[in-house]
Amino acid sequence: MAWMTDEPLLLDQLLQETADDTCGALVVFAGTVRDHHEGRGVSGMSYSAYKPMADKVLQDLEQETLERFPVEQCRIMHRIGDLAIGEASVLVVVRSHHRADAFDAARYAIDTLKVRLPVWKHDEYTDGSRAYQDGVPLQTPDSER
Amino acid sequence: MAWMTDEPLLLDQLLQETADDTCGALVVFAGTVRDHHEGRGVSGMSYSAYKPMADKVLQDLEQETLERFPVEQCRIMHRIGDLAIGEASVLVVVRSHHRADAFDAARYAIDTLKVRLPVWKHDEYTDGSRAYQDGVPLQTPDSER
Amino acid sequence: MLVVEFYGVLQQVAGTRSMELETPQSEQLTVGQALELLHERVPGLSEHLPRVACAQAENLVRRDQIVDTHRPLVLLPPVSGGWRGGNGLDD
Amino acid sequence: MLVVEFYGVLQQVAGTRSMELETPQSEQLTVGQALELLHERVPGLSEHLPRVACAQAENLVRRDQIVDTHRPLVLLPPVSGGWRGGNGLDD
Repeated sequence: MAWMTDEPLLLDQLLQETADDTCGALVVFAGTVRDHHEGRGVSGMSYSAYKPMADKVLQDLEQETLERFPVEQCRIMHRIGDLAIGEASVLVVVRSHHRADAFDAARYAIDTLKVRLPVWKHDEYTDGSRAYQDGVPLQTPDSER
Repeated sequence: MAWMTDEPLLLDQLLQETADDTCGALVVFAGTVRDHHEGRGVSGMSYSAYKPMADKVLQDLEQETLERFPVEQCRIMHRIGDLAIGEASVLVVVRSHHRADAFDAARYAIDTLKVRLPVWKHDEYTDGSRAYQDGVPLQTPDSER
Repeated sequence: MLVVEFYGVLQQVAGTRSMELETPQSEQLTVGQALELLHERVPGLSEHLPRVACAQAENLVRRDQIVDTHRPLVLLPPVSGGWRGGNGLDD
Repeated sequence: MLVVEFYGVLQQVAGTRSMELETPQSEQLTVGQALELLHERVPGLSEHLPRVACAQAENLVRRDQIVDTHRPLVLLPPVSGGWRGGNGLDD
Protein backbone atom coordinates (compact mmCIF):
# COMPACT_ATOMS: atom_id res chain seq x y z
CA MET A 1 0.00 0.00 0.00
CA ALA A 2 1.10 3.56 -0.66
CA TRP A 3 0.35 6.73 1.30
CA MET A 4 2.41 9.52 -0.27
CA THR A 5 2.78 9.33 -4.04
CA ASP A 6 3.93 11.45 -6.94
CA GLU A 7 1.56 9.63 -9.29
CA PRO A 8 -2.02 10.84 -9.89
CA LEU A 9 -4.33 9.60 -7.13
CA LEU A 10 -6.64 6.84 -8.34
CA LEU A 11 -9.96 6.63 -6.52
CA ASP A 12 -10.80 3.31 -8.17
CA GLN A 13 -7.67 1.79 -6.69
CA LEU A 14 -8.62 2.83 -3.14
CA LEU A 15 -12.20 1.64 -3.66
CA GLN A 16 -10.85 -1.77 -4.66
CA GLU A 17 -8.39 -1.88 -1.75
CA THR A 18 -11.22 -1.14 0.71
CA ALA A 19 -13.92 -3.37 -0.85
CA ASP A 20 -15.86 -4.93 2.03
CA ASP A 21 -19.16 -6.77 1.60
CA THR A 22 -20.05 -6.27 5.26
CA CYS A 23 -20.20 -2.48 4.79
CA GLY A 24 -23.17 -0.60 3.39
CA ALA A 25 -21.82 2.94 3.63
CA LEU A 26 -18.94 4.52 1.73
CA VAL A 27 -17.75 8.11 2.16
CA VAL A 28 -15.02 9.64 0.03
CA PHE A 29 -13.38 13.00 0.56
CA ALA A 30 -11.14 14.46 -2.12
CA GLY A 31 -9.28 17.75 -2.09
CA THR A 32 -8.79 19.08 -5.61
CA VAL A 33 -6.69 21.95 -6.96
CA ARG A 34 -8.76 25.08 -7.48
CA ASP A 35 -8.16 27.69 -10.15
CA HIS A 36 -7.96 30.59 -7.70
CA HIS A 37 -6.71 31.48 -4.23
CA GLU A 38 -7.62 34.63 -2.34
CA GLY A 39 -8.66 36.38 -5.52
CA ARG A 40 -5.61 35.42 -7.56
CA GLY A 41 -5.65 33.09 -10.54
CA VAL A 42 -3.85 29.80 -9.91
CA SER A 43 -2.28 27.91 -12.81
CA GLY A 44 -0.99 24.95 -10.87
CA MET A 45 0.78 23.93 -7.71
CA SER A 46 3.21 21.52 -6.20
CA TYR A 47 3.40 19.70 -2.89
CA SER A 48 6.64 18.83 -1.19
CA ALA A 49 6.80 16.51 1.81
CA TYR A 50 9.15 15.29 4.49
CA LYS A 51 8.61 11.78 3.29
CA PRO A 52 10.26 9.72 6.10
CA MET A 53 7.62 11.09 8.46
CA ALA A 54 4.70 11.63 6.08
CA ASP A 55 4.12 7.98 5.15
CA LYS A 56 4.09 7.04 8.81
CA VAL A 57 1.70 9.86 9.75
CA LEU A 58 -0.88 8.67 7.20
CA GLN A 59 -0.48 5.03 8.14
CA ASP A 60 -0.91 5.89 11.83
CA LEU A 61 -3.89 8.15 11.08
CA GLU A 62 -5.66 5.33 9.24
CA GLN A 63 -5.18 3.09 12.29
CA GLU A 64 -6.28 5.81 14.68
CA THR A 65 -9.43 6.47 12.63
CA LEU A 66 -10.28 2.76 12.66
CA GLU A 67 -9.83 2.69 16.44
CA ARG A 68 -11.74 5.88 17.25
CA PHE A 69 -14.77 5.26 15.04
CA PRO A 70 -16.87 2.15 14.36
CA VAL A 71 -15.71 1.97 10.75
CA GLU A 72 -14.29 -1.06 8.96
CA GLN A 73 -12.04 0.48 6.33
CA CYS A 74 -9.98 3.66 6.11
CA ARG A 75 -7.43 4.57 3.44
CA ILE A 76 -5.70 7.89 2.94
CA MET A 77 -3.36 8.96 0.15
CA HIS A 78 -1.70 12.31 -0.49
CA ARG A 79 -0.13 13.50 -3.71
CA ILE A 80 3.27 15.19 -3.95
CA GLY A 81 4.96 16.89 -6.91
CA ASP A 82 3.30 19.02 -9.56
CA LEU A 83 -0.51 19.10 -9.79
CA ALA A 84 -2.73 20.61 -12.45
CA ILE A 85 -6.03 22.39 -11.79
CA GLY A 86 -8.75 19.88 -10.91
CA GLU A 87 -6.36 17.11 -9.87
CA ALA A 88 -6.77 15.52 -6.45
CA SER A 89 -4.22 16.39 -3.76
CA VAL A 90 -5.67 14.04 -1.17
CA LEU A 91 -8.12 11.12 -1.00
CA VAL A 92 -9.82 9.75 2.10
CA VAL A 93 -11.95 6.59 1.75
CA VAL A 94 -13.99 5.21 4.65
CA ARG A 95 -16.39 2.28 4.73
CA SER A 96 -18.68 1.40 7.64
CA HIS A 97 -21.93 -0.23 8.63
CA HIS A 98 -23.62 3.05 9.62
CA ARG A 99 -23.49 6.05 7.37
CA ALA A 100 -23.12 8.59 10.18
CA ASP A 101 -19.92 6.87 11.31
CA ALA A 102 -18.43 6.99 7.82
CA PHE A 103 -19.10 10.74 7.58
CA ASP A 104 -17.68 11.40 11.06
CA ALA A 105 -14.58 9.29 10.46
CA ALA A 106 -13.78 10.81 7.05
CA ARG A 107 -14.14 14.27 8.50
CA TYR A 108 -11.88 13.43 11.42
CA ALA A 109 -9.25 11.98 9.10
CA ILE A 110 -9.06 15.02 6.83
CA ASP A 111 -9.21 17.50 9.74
CA THR A 112 -6.40 15.70 11.54
CA LEU A 113 -4.30 15.21 8.42
CA LYS A 114 -4.17 18.96 8.01
CA VAL A 115 -2.33 19.49 11.30
CA ARG A 116 -0.15 16.40 11.31
CA LEU A 117 1.07 15.74 7.79
CA PRO A 118 4.44 17.36 6.97
CA VAL A 119 3.64 18.63 3.46
CA TRP A 120 3.90 22.10 1.95
CA LYS A 121 1.92 23.65 -0.84
CA HIS A 122 3.62 25.89 -3.36
CA ASP A 123 1.20 27.81 -5.58
CA GLU A 124 1.92 28.91 -9.13
CA TYR A 125 -0.14 31.96 -10.05
CA THR A 126 -1.33 32.90 -13.51
CA ASP A 127 0.84 36.04 -13.32
CA GLY A 128 3.91 33.78 -13.19
CA SER A 129 4.73 34.28 -9.51
CA ARG A 130 4.99 31.48 -6.99
CA ALA A 131 4.43 31.38 -3.26
CA TYR A 132 4.36 28.98 -0.36
CA GLN A 133 1.05 29.13 1.44
CA ASP A 134 1.21 29.71 5.15
CA GLY A 135 -0.08 26.82 7.20
CA VAL A 136 -0.64 25.48 10.68
CA PRO A 137 2.15 24.49 13.08
CA LEU A 138 2.74 20.76 12.96
CA GLN A 139 1.11 18.74 15.71
CA THR A 140 1.53 15.19 16.91
CA PRO A 141 -1.05 12.90 18.49
CA ASP A 142 0.58 13.78 21.84
CA SER A 143 0.70 17.54 21.44
CA GLU A 144 -2.97 17.80 20.52
CA ARG A 145 -4.40 16.56 23.75
CA MET B 1 -29.00 13.77 -16.86
CA ALA B 2 -30.45 10.72 -15.17
CA TRP B 3 -31.63 10.25 -11.58
CA MET B 4 -33.23 6.82 -11.36
CA THR B 5 -31.56 4.13 -13.45
CA ASP B 6 -31.56 0.38 -13.88
CA GLU B 7 -27.95 0.46 -15.08
CA PRO B 8 -25.01 0.14 -12.65
CA LEU B 9 -24.21 3.50 -11.06
CA LEU B 10 -21.00 4.99 -12.43
CA LEU B 11 -19.14 7.25 -10.03
CA ASP B 12 -16.78 8.44 -12.76
CA GLN B 13 -19.73 9.70 -14.75
CA LEU B 14 -21.01 11.81 -11.85
CA LEU B 15 -17.51 13.10 -11.14
CA GLN B 16 -17.26 14.26 -14.74
CA GLU B 17 -20.74 15.82 -14.72
CA THR B 18 -19.87 17.81 -11.59
CA ALA B 19 -16.30 18.80 -12.56
CA ASP B 20 -15.78 22.38 -11.32
CA ASP B 21 -12.39 24.10 -11.17
CA THR B 22 -13.66 26.63 -8.63
CA CYS B 23 -14.23 23.87 -6.05
CA GLY B 24 -11.55 22.39 -3.84
CA ALA B 25 -13.66 19.93 -1.88
CA LEU B 26 -15.44 16.82 -3.08
CA VAL B 27 -17.54 14.51 -0.91
CA VAL B 28 -19.09 11.29 -2.19
CA PHE B 29 -21.55 9.08 -0.37
CA ALA B 30 -22.39 5.65 -1.73
CA GLY B 31 -24.75 3.09 -0.30
CA THR B 32 -23.70 -0.43 -1.22
CA VAL B 33 -25.45 -3.78 -0.89
CA ARG B 34 -24.29 -5.67 2.18
CA ASP B 35 -24.05 -9.42 2.50
CA HIS B 36 -26.19 -9.58 5.63
CA HIS B 37 -29.22 -7.96 7.24
CA GLU B 38 -30.24 -8.42 10.86
CA GLY B 39 -28.24 -11.59 11.17
CA ARG B 40 -29.45 -13.18 7.93
CA GLY B 41 -27.28 -13.79 4.89
CA VAL B 42 -28.27 -11.67 1.90
CA SER B 43 -27.60 -12.95 -1.61
CA GLY B 44 -28.90 -9.94 -3.51
CA MET B 45 -31.72 -7.45 -3.65
CA SER B 46 -33.87 -5.42 -5.93
CA TYR B 47 -35.25 -1.89 -5.77
CA SER B 48 -38.57 -0.93 -7.26
CA ALA B 49 -39.65 2.70 -7.60
CA TYR B 50 -42.63 4.86 -8.41
CA LYS B 51 -40.70 6.39 -11.24
CA PRO B 52 -42.94 9.34 -12.23
CA MET B 53 -42.32 10.83 -8.78
CA ALA B 54 -38.85 9.46 -8.02
CA ASP B 55 -37.00 11.29 -10.79
CA LYS B 56 -38.60 14.54 -9.73
CA VAL B 57 -37.82 13.99 -6.04
CA LEU B 58 -34.12 13.56 -6.76
CA GLN B 59 -33.99 16.49 -9.15
CA ASP B 60 -35.75 18.71 -6.57
CA LEU B 61 -33.49 17.45 -3.77
CA GLU B 62 -30.39 18.39 -5.77
CA GLN B 63 -31.76 21.91 -6.19
CA GLU B 64 -32.78 22.17 -2.55
CA THR B 65 -29.32 21.04 -1.41
CA LEU B 66 -27.70 23.66 -3.65
CA GLU B 67 -29.97 26.33 -2.15
CA ARG B 68 -29.63 25.34 1.50
CA PHE B 69 -25.86 24.89 1.58
CA PRO B 70 -23.02 26.92 0.08
CA VAL B 71 -22.09 24.15 -2.33
CA GLU B 72 -21.58 24.46 -6.08
CA GLN B 73 -22.47 21.01 -7.36
CA CYS B 74 -24.84 18.28 -6.24
CA ARG B 75 -25.79 15.14 -8.12
CA ILE B 76 -27.79 12.19 -6.86
CA MET B 77 -28.56 8.91 -8.60
CA HIS B 78 -30.44 5.86 -7.35
CA ARG B 79 -30.38 2.38 -8.80
CA ILE B 80 -33.47 0.27 -9.46
CA GLY B 81 -33.77 -3.36 -10.48
CA ASP B 82 -31.60 -6.26 -9.35
CA LEU B 83 -28.38 -5.51 -7.45
CA ALA B 84 -25.58 -7.86 -6.46
CA ILE B 85 -23.64 -7.72 -3.17
CA GLY B 86 -21.22 -4.78 -3.18
CA GLU B 87 -23.02 -2.84 -5.91
CA ALA B 88 -24.04 0.76 -5.23
CA SER B 89 -27.73 1.50 -4.65
CA VAL B 90 -27.26 5.26 -4.38
CA LEU B 91 -24.60 7.87 -5.14
CA VAL B 92 -24.45 11.42 -3.80
CA VAL B 93 -21.72 13.73 -5.15
CA VAL B 94 -21.18 17.23 -3.75
CA ARG B 95 -18.52 19.80 -4.60
CA SER B 96 -17.90 23.02 -2.69
CA HIS B 97 -15.32 25.60 -1.73
CA HIS B 98 -15.27 24.62 1.95
CA ARG B 99 -14.98 21.03 2.98
CA ALA B 100 -17.35 21.30 5.95
CA ASP B 101 -20.13 22.44 3.60
CA ALA B 102 -19.60 19.47 1.29
CA PHE B 103 -19.86 17.05 4.22
CA ASP B 104 -22.97 18.76 5.61
CA ALA B 105 -24.69 18.93 2.22
CA ALA B 106 -23.98 15.29 1.32
CA ARG B 107 -25.29 14.18 4.67
CA TYR B 108 -28.44 16.27 4.28
CA ALA B 109 -29.05 14.88 0.80
CA ILE B 110 -28.81 11.23 1.82
CA ASP B 111 -30.79 11.76 5.05
CA THR B 112 -33.57 13.52 3.15
CA LEU B 113 -33.59 11.07 0.26
CA LYS B 114 -34.40 8.30 2.70
CA VAL B 115 -37.74 9.87 3.69
CA ARG B 116 -38.76 11.34 0.34
CA LEU B 117 -37.80 8.93 -2.41
CA PRO B 118 -40.56 6.45 -3.35
CA VAL B 119 -38.43 3.30 -3.68
CA TRP B 120 -38.74 -0.08 -2.02
CA LYS B 121 -36.09 -2.60 -1.20
CA HIS B 122 -36.75 -6.30 -1.65
CA ASP B 123 -34.12 -8.53 -0.08
CA GLU B 124 -33.19 -11.98 -1.32
CA TYR B 125 -31.81 -14.11 1.48
CA THR B 126 -29.28 -16.91 1.16
CA ASP B 127 -31.97 -19.34 2.40
CA GLY B 128 -33.99 -18.56 -0.74
CA SER B 129 -36.66 -16.42 0.91
CA ARG B 130 -37.45 -12.86 -0.05
CA ALA B 131 -38.86 -9.95 1.93
CA TYR B 132 -39.68 -6.30 1.59
CA GLN B 133 -37.92 -4.28 4.23
CA ASP B 134 -40.10 -2.03 6.28
CA GLY B 135 -39.34 1.64 5.84
CA VAL B 136 -40.31 5.15 6.80
CA PRO B 137 -43.59 6.81 5.78
CA LEU B 138 -43.07 9.00 2.75
CA GLN B 139 -42.60 12.70 3.44
CA THR B 140 -42.69 15.76 1.23
CA PRO B 141 -40.78 19.02 1.66
CA ASP B 142 -44.03 20.49 3.04
CA SER B 143 -44.89 17.73 5.46
CA GLU B 144 -41.47 17.77 7.10
CA ARG B 145 -41.61 21.27 8.52
CA MET C 1 -64.37 3.81 -11.77
CA LEU C 2 -60.92 4.50 -10.32
CA VAL C 3 -57.68 2.66 -11.06
CA VAL C 4 -55.62 2.00 -7.92
CA GLU C 5 -51.94 1.12 -8.25
CA PHE C 6 -49.87 -0.64 -5.59
CA TYR C 7 -46.15 -0.39 -4.90
CA GLY C 8 -43.71 -2.24 -2.70
CA VAL C 9 -45.12 -4.59 -0.10
CA LEU C 10 -48.67 -3.52 -1.04
CA GLN C 11 -48.37 -5.50 -4.27
CA GLN C 12 -47.73 -8.57 -2.17
CA VAL C 13 -50.61 -7.85 0.23
CA ALA C 14 -53.10 -6.97 -2.52
CA GLY C 15 -51.84 -9.74 -4.76
CA THR C 16 -51.82 -7.44 -7.77
CA ARG C 17 -50.10 -4.33 -9.15
CA SER C 18 -53.38 -2.52 -9.81
CA MET C 19 -57.12 -2.92 -9.64
CA GLU C 20 -60.25 -1.10 -10.73
CA LEU C 21 -62.41 0.24 -7.97
CA GLU C 22 -66.13 0.88 -8.41
CA THR C 23 -66.89 4.43 -7.34
CA PRO C 24 -70.22 6.24 -6.86
CA GLN C 25 -71.37 7.84 -10.13
CA SER C 26 -71.55 11.61 -10.48
CA GLU C 27 -70.13 12.37 -7.07
CA GLN C 28 -66.79 13.78 -6.02
CA LEU C 29 -64.61 11.47 -4.00
CA THR C 30 -61.79 12.40 -1.60
CA VAL C 31 -58.60 10.34 -1.35
CA GLY C 32 -59.70 9.28 2.13
CA GLN C 33 -63.06 8.07 0.83
CA ALA C 34 -61.35 6.14 -1.97
CA LEU C 35 -59.13 4.42 0.59
CA GLU C 36 -62.22 3.41 2.57
CA LEU C 37 -63.76 1.83 -0.54
CA LEU C 38 -60.48 0.05 -1.18
CA HIS C 39 -60.34 -1.19 2.41
CA GLU C 40 -63.80 -2.79 2.03
CA ARG C 41 -62.59 -4.54 -1.11
CA VAL C 42 -59.21 -5.67 0.29
CA PRO C 43 -59.47 -5.96 4.09
CA GLY C 44 -55.90 -7.25 4.30
CA LEU C 45 -54.64 -3.72 3.63
CA SER C 46 -55.99 -2.40 6.93
CA GLU C 47 -52.75 -2.32 8.88
CA HIS C 48 -50.90 -0.72 5.95
CA LEU C 49 -53.30 2.06 4.98
CA PRO C 50 -52.54 4.40 7.92
CA ARG C 51 -48.86 4.62 6.83
CA VAL C 52 -49.52 4.81 3.10
CA ALA C 53 -48.88 7.96 1.07
CA CYS C 54 -50.99 8.59 -2.02
CA ALA C 55 -49.97 10.11 -5.32
CA GLN C 56 -51.47 11.03 -8.64
CA ALA C 57 -48.98 11.42 -11.46
CA GLU C 58 -45.83 12.94 -9.90
CA ASN C 59 -47.59 14.64 -6.97
CA LEU C 60 -48.50 13.46 -3.50
CA VAL C 61 -52.16 14.04 -2.62
CA ARG C 62 -53.58 14.54 0.88
CA ARG C 63 -56.48 12.47 2.19
CA ASP C 64 -58.84 15.46 2.07
CA GLN C 65 -58.11 16.20 -1.59
CA ILE C 66 -60.50 15.29 -4.40
CA VAL C 67 -59.39 12.33 -6.51
CA ASP C 68 -58.97 12.83 -10.24
CA THR C 69 -60.70 9.63 -11.39
CA HIS C 70 -59.13 9.91 -14.85
CA ARG C 71 -55.74 9.06 -13.38
CA PRO C 72 -54.59 6.14 -11.24
CA LEU C 73 -54.50 6.66 -7.48
CA VAL C 74 -51.05 5.41 -6.52
CA LEU C 75 -50.48 3.87 -3.07
CA LEU C 76 -46.95 4.24 -1.72
CA PRO C 77 -46.03 2.30 1.44
CA PRO C 78 -43.17 3.35 3.75
CA VAL C 79 -40.02 3.80 1.67
CA SER C 80 -36.64 2.09 2.05
CA GLY C 81 -34.40 3.85 -0.42
CA GLY C 82 -30.86 5.05 -0.16
CA TRP C 83 -29.38 2.58 2.14
CA ARG C 84 -30.24 0.57 5.19
CA GLY C 85 -27.71 0.56 8.00
CA GLY C 86 -26.45 -1.99 10.44
CA ASN C 87 -29.36 -2.09 12.82
CA GLY C 88 -32.52 -1.16 11.04
CA LEU C 89 -34.45 1.84 10.00
CA ASP C 90 -32.68 4.99 10.96
CA ASP C 91 -29.16 4.45 9.93
CA MET D 1 29.00 19.17 13.21
CA LEU D 2 25.26 18.89 12.64
CA VAL D 3 23.43 18.71 9.31
CA VAL D 4 20.29 20.85 9.26
CA GLU D 5 17.63 20.23 6.60
CA PHE D 6 15.00 22.76 5.53
CA TYR D 7 11.53 22.12 4.14
CA GLY D 8 8.85 24.29 2.59
CA VAL D 9 9.26 28.05 2.86
CA LEU D 10 12.39 27.57 5.00
CA GLN D 11 14.30 26.44 1.89
CA GLN D 12 13.44 29.79 0.35
CA VAL D 13 14.39 31.77 3.45
CA ALA D 14 17.64 29.88 4.07
CA GLY D 15 18.44 29.76 0.36
CA THR D 16 19.38 26.08 0.60
CA ARG D 17 17.92 22.66 1.33
CA SER D 18 20.52 21.86 3.98
CA MET D 19 23.58 23.20 5.69
CA GLU D 20 26.27 22.03 8.07
CA LEU D 21 26.29 23.72 11.42
CA GLU D 22 29.42 23.94 13.57
CA THR D 23 28.62 22.62 17.02
CA PRO D 24 30.67 22.66 20.25
CA GLN D 25 32.91 19.58 20.46
CA SER D 26 32.28 16.94 23.10
CA GLU D 27 29.20 18.52 24.52
CA GLN D 28 25.58 17.48 24.32
CA LEU D 29 23.30 19.86 22.50
CA THR D 30 19.54 20.25 22.86
CA VAL D 31 17.30 20.94 19.88
CA GLY D 32 16.68 24.41 21.30
CA GLN D 33 20.41 25.13 21.51
CA ALA D 34 20.90 23.90 17.95
CA LEU D 35 18.18 26.30 16.79
CA GLU D 36 19.95 29.17 18.57
CA LEU D 37 23.19 28.35 16.76
CA LEU D 38 21.25 28.19 13.49
CA HIS D 39 19.62 31.53 14.22
CA GLU D 40 23.04 33.19 14.65
CA ARG D 41 24.11 31.74 11.30
CA VAL D 42 20.86 32.62 9.42
CA PRO D 43 19.22 35.62 11.13
CA GLY D 44 16.46 35.69 8.48
CA LEU D 45 14.93 32.58 10.09
CA SER D 46 14.03 34.46 13.27
CA GLU D 47 10.35 34.97 12.57
CA HIS D 48 9.95 31.36 11.43
CA LEU D 49 11.73 29.48 14.20
CA PRO D 50 9.01 29.87 16.87
CA ARG D 51 6.50 28.00 14.65
CA VAL D 52 8.93 25.37 13.36
CA ALA D 53 8.65 21.71 14.34
CA CYS D 54 11.83 19.62 14.42
CA ALA D 55 12.32 16.01 13.46
CA GLN D 56 15.03 13.41 13.32
CA ALA D 57 14.32 10.49 11.02
CA GLU D 58 10.55 9.83 11.26
CA ASN D 59 10.09 11.28 14.75
CA LEU D 60 9.35 14.76 16.00
CA VAL D 61 11.77 15.98 18.67
CA ARG D 62 11.02 18.53 21.38
CA ARG D 63 13.22 21.55 22.01
CA ASP D 64 14.51 20.15 25.29
CA GLN D 65 15.60 16.85 23.75
CA ILE D 66 19.23 16.05 22.98
CA VAL D 67 20.12 16.15 19.28
CA ASP D 68 21.58 13.04 17.69
CA THR D 69 24.37 14.74 15.74
CA HIS D 70 24.78 11.67 13.52
CA ARG D 71 21.45 12.39 11.85
CA PRO D 72 20.12 15.52 10.16
CA LEU D 73 18.00 17.86 12.26
CA VAL D 74 14.98 18.46 10.05
CA LEU D 75 13.11 21.80 10.27
CA LEU D 76 9.41 21.62 9.39
CA PRO D 77 7.51 24.91 9.01
CA PRO D 78 3.71 25.15 9.40
CA VAL D 79 2.09 22.57 7.14
CA SER D 80 -0.45 23.07 4.37
CA GLY D 81 -1.50 19.59 3.32
CA GLY D 82 -4.83 18.12 2.51
CA TRP D 83 -6.62 20.99 1.04
CA ARG D 84 -6.96 24.72 1.50
CA GLY D 85 -10.48 26.09 1.53
CA GLY D 86 -12.09 29.19 0.15
CA ASN D 87 -10.89 31.71 2.66
CA GLY D 88 -7.66 30.63 4.16
CA LEU D 89 -6.27 28.44 6.82
CA ASP D 90 -9.00 26.66 8.63
CA ASP D 91 -11.21 25.34 5.94
